[in-house]
Amino acid sequence: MGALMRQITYANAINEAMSEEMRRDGNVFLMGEDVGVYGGAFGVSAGMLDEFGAERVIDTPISEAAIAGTAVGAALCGMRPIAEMMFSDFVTIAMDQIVNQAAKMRYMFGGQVSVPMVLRLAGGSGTGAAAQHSQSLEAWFCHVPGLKVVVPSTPCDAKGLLVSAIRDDNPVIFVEQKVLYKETGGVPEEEYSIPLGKADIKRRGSDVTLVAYGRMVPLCLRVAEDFATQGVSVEVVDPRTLVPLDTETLTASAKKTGRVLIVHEACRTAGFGAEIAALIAGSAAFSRLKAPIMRVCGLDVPIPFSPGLERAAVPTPERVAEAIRVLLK
Amino acid sequence: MGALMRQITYANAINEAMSEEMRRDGNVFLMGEDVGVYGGAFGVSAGMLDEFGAERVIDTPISEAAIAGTAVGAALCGMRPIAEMMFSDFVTIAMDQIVNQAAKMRYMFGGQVSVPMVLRLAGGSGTGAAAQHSQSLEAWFCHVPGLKVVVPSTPCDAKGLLVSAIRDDNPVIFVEQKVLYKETGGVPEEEYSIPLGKADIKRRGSDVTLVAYGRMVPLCLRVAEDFATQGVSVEVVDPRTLVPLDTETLTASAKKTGRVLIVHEACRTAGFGAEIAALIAGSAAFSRLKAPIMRVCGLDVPIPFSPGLERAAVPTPERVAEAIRVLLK
Amino acid sequence: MSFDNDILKSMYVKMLLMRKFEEKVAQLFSEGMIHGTMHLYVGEEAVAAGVCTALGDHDVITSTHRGHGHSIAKGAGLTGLMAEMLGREAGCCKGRGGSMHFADFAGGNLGGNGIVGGSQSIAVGAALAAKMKKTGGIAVCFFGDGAANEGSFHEAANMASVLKLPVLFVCENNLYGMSMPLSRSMNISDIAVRASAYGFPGRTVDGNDATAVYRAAEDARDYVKQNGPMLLVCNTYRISGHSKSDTNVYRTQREIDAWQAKDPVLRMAAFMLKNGFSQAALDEADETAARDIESAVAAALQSPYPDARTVLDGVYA
Amino acid sequence: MSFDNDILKSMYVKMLLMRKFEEKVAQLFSEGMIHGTMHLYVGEEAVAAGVCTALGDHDVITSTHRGHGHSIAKGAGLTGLMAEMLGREAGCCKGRGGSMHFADFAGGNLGGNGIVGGSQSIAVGAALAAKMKKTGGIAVCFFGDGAANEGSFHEAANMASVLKLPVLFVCENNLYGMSMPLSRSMNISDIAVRASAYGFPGRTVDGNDATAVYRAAEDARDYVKQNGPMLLVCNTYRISGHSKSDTNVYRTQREIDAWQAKDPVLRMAAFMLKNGFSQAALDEADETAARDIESAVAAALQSPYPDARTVLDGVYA
Ligand SMILES: Cc1ncc(C[n+]2csc(CCOP(=O)(O)OP(=O)(O)O)c2C)c(N)n1
Ligand SMILES: Cc1ncc(C[n+]2csc(CCOP(=O)(O)OP(=O)(O)O)c2C)c(N)n1
Ligand SMILES: [Mg+2]
Ligand SMILES: [Mg+2]
Repeated sequence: MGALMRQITYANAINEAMSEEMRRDGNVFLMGEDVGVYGGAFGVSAGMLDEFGAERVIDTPISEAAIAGTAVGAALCGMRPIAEMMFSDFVTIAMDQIVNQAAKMRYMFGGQVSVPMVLRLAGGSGTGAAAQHSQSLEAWFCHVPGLKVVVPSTPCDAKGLLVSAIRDDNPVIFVEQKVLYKETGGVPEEEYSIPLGKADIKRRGSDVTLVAYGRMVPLCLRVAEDFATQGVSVEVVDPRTLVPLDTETLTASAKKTGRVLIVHEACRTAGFGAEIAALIAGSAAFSRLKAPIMRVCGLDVPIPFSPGLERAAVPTPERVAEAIRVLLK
Repeated sequence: MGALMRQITYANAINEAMSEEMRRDGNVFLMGEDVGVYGGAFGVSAGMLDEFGAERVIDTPISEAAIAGTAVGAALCGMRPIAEMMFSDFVTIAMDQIVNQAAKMRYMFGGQVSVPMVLRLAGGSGTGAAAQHSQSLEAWFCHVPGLKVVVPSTPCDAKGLLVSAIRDDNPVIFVEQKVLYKETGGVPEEEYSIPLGKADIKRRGSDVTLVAYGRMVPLCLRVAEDFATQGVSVEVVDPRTLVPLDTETLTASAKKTGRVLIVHEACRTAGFGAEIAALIAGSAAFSRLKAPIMRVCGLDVPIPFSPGLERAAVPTPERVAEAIRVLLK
Repeated sequence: MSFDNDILKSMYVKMLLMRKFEEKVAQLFSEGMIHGTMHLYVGEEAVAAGVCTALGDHDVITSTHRGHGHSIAKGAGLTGLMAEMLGREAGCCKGRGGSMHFADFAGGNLGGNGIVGGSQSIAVGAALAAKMKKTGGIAVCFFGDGAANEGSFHEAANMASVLKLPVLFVCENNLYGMSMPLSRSMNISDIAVRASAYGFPGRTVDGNDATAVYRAAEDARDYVKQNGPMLLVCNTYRISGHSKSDTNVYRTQREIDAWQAKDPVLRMAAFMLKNGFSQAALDEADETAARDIESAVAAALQSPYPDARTVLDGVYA
Repeated sequence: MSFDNDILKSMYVKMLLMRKFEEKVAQLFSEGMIHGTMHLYVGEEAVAAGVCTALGDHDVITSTHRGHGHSIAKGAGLTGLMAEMLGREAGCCKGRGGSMHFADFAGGNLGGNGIVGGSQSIAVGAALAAKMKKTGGIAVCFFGDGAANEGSFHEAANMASVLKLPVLFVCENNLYGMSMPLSRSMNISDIAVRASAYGFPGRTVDGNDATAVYRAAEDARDYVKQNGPMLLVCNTYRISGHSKSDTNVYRTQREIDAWQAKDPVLRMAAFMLKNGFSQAALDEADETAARDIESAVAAALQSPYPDARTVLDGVYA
């Protein structure tokens, strides 16, 4: 991104994507808890009520199942809802509507209909919100055919991918990263979109491949810089969308470096990193691997409240660096 | 199992485990929809209402979230509830209680309490019940620290593992296989239990390791027999409990044969097979592998109704056999 | 009160088709031609017939696991439905859905649902779309007495109320949710009371009387268009077992017989005879319906099973 | 009506402790000593004090995200609570839970809940256990006006009703769920109406009057023990912002001021003065409470942060 590009926050980038699409398409609207005058719990929809009015920026009662279901019904009838779950953890209440309804309707009804909706989830730890407000649940949705799953790591990606998600004719789970909301990054002034299903090589390298998404991308990039000073060339691949997944870019990188480390904040067991590892272990890249595929993930523990524990529960730069050193041995 | 052992169905085995534990421990009880006079949608609790009465075999309204939550509350207060979700798909309505409450309470409350409960889910396809009544969702629960996850493949395992699940002080997700309910197998007369976290090598072999659980175990055993006639020795390892997972037995088998095929009915992407593949690819067994790790799983598709499509959506003996042939090449 | 003859006829034909459709599928099931299970609507036909006949072109419905009647009443093609039961490519859902997932988006049926309560908030969303798009249509949500205990009902009813959306909640109270009698699944006897928790009206009607249901639905539709949601409880009875695996241990044959005597199809026929229709006209309707079902079966059986190689097609748009 | 002096005193002390506890944590938060967020109960103290003082030893409560007051009223140790706020090992949850997850199982507090509505069916389960174990206790479920719109409320209320369980649902109606005023989150003005949907009684009380809450809770407890569930709605107001990130854009300062004038702690003090307590006695209670909080803070600050190496301990029993 050019040095002259304007810098805006991840939250603003999401706001811009929603607002631009709402200007462009009268069928797009936003609904959720406190998305109106409050502007969303994290300020993501600030100002949107003023611009679009209460008919298109809809504050709902605290009823996550009905929020999701209302979005599904509206999508079936020609609208393009964006529904927000204030914290991703609350999606546990809305799983039927997402998994049994939205994801399956197109197939189950023989292609009669599509369900163009976006469910925005604020995910992840790092804010001291503890076990019920800090989860990273993207792997669940990746395991549900019919859904697409996006986890952006930068303001630029967040905006471009959300535009595509809104325009997509399928239900898209858009997992935002709470701790990135206030982070800034370069975002083009002009309209753009980023296609779903295309990984982005955030840093090119030749010795080892780091696959990371969401807030783990900036963390991995920092670690990669450190290694660069030691003469180790680390490639950082950000899949950006987990479903559909750009397996080609991932396996190409694995083939090139022969060493793969997967990093995500979600807890390790049955996390999406397992899928990435399994894909590589089952691919043509397998024979080019010089070391076992490693994962640095969140620990298998509910996110604790106390700050030191909370930090220890998710990947740290130290754990990532240590894994790289093991891989290089 | 000895030839003289009595043969009972998978459903009866589950019934016996519940009944025996309810006789043994006054704190154990069963609740769910139609578990009483109806005997459960699949007849699993037939006769239990007569023996234990309506106070301990509790028919509930159609309220899955409250079924799970009531079980959690009762468990917190010294009971040992067994709660049934008639079809595993309905657990989507109860996810908050399982994921945010049951799984996290012990840790989140600093060890003050335990949540000894069993949630029984009837899972899987094969009955023509279509997209919303046929899912295999075990991977979700494996991704939630604090839960244990069991998927028995035989009547004997079902009984012995359910006894352990009921006696366990943690919330256990017990995924039953609808198409196995009427299958019979040898089950000891005398009381026994099978510890959670111990894999069972259902068939010993030396050329290739099949890791399979649930209804895929009998399928894989049949395929293994076929290969035996062709002089190929197939080992079939049934982890039985996915969390805790007996990684030792799995990696030992992988080391021994050097060829690993993972088979499950759940759809492939982000299924539990990915975790098993990732574990092996990240373990000391990695360097002993003679071929990429393969998976034969359910396709990434909602389970279709039409019988031919339904069969095509999940692993067939042909697909398993084909994968074995690829591995042996 | 006088009744338009075309409306009577239309309702009667729908009821005949529902009954004969299900008699046929029960037979095909027992012959091993139909896979899986099914939830028959026998005894409840007056509800779907009465409600759907009162609807207009822009109105949509959401249906349930017991949705054959809703589909027929809302006008879906019989061949598509029969072929769907049989798992054929010509099915309304190309054989992918089956009995619980009949849908006809062109005709305003947003689909059956295998999840009890699963469609309640979907109807709310459909009503929201109607409001935003100013179609003038309403959304009708069919659901059972058992489904009224799902949290989804509460959330959907409240959401529709505060957003003032044109949703007509139609509770088909057949006195049981599977084996659970109403008297044990809730501590109220009139489900319509629940509407007051959301600040909208609830009304109860004899669900075995198609004309009463029709009038109530007509009134309710007018109300809903102007004012937002309403609950219409139709008291009826499921004559068939819950599903194909039901052995009716939870109720008495006497009770079933008593309701059989109130068969809504016979009742409708009697009403029509009293209101100027001839027996010959009714007989003709009966024969036509029987023929329609037979030709639907014949056409459906012509259709091939889906090609297994297409199993992955159509997951995504 | 006369009131037992010990009860009055006990309620007043609880309210003072709640208020001072939260003043203290707000201060510690602004000093950067507390991580995360918190939901203050300022203005609502009469509810927890009134209800919990009416409870017996075998009674248990489930709490919410706004649970400091419930914990204190149910008698949890102050050091454990303060240490929990501070994320210390001496916290009631060893620093693992934080503000939203105060729990004291020994004292009958089954824990706060970060999920709005998350504890409603848990209370039902606790009541089921009490019934099965014949403890004679009841389960009290605190929840907000906003939580009354979650499906979990509906399911829990109905389940408790049909199983005839001793659950007292206490709705703390503070007129807002975050930024959403009651008037926009439901189309009824008296939440107690909702009880009728489940066939049990609902009653509304002035939630800023601790004595009124106490008497209502006492009556409700008797009722619940004999008959099964009941809903008690306590009308009150949240003086503080919803959480630490709230800038109060959704309400007027005037409204806040008007409720501030009805401060339940001052009101309780006035009542006590009228009922034979001296100003000196009140002052002493105030000072004692302040000292108790200070010493809780001091003790809590003595406690170390949990050792990061123990992060994995205690996930499983
Ligand atoms: C969420 C969910 N829970 C349970 C079931 C199993 N089930 C299917 S139909 C049924 C009874 C439904 O009762 P009601 O709503 O009264 O409808 P009816 O069958 O009487 O028409 C049950 C329990 C289901 N399909 N979905
Ligand atoms: C399931 C769920 N949805 C949303 C939230 C976010 N949230 C936390 S408190 C709150 C408002 C709750 O309102 P109410 O129940 O009235 O309780 P109050 O905060 O007013 O005490 C919201 C929306 C949550 N924590 N859990
Ligand atoms: Mg019913
Ligand atoms: Mg409130």
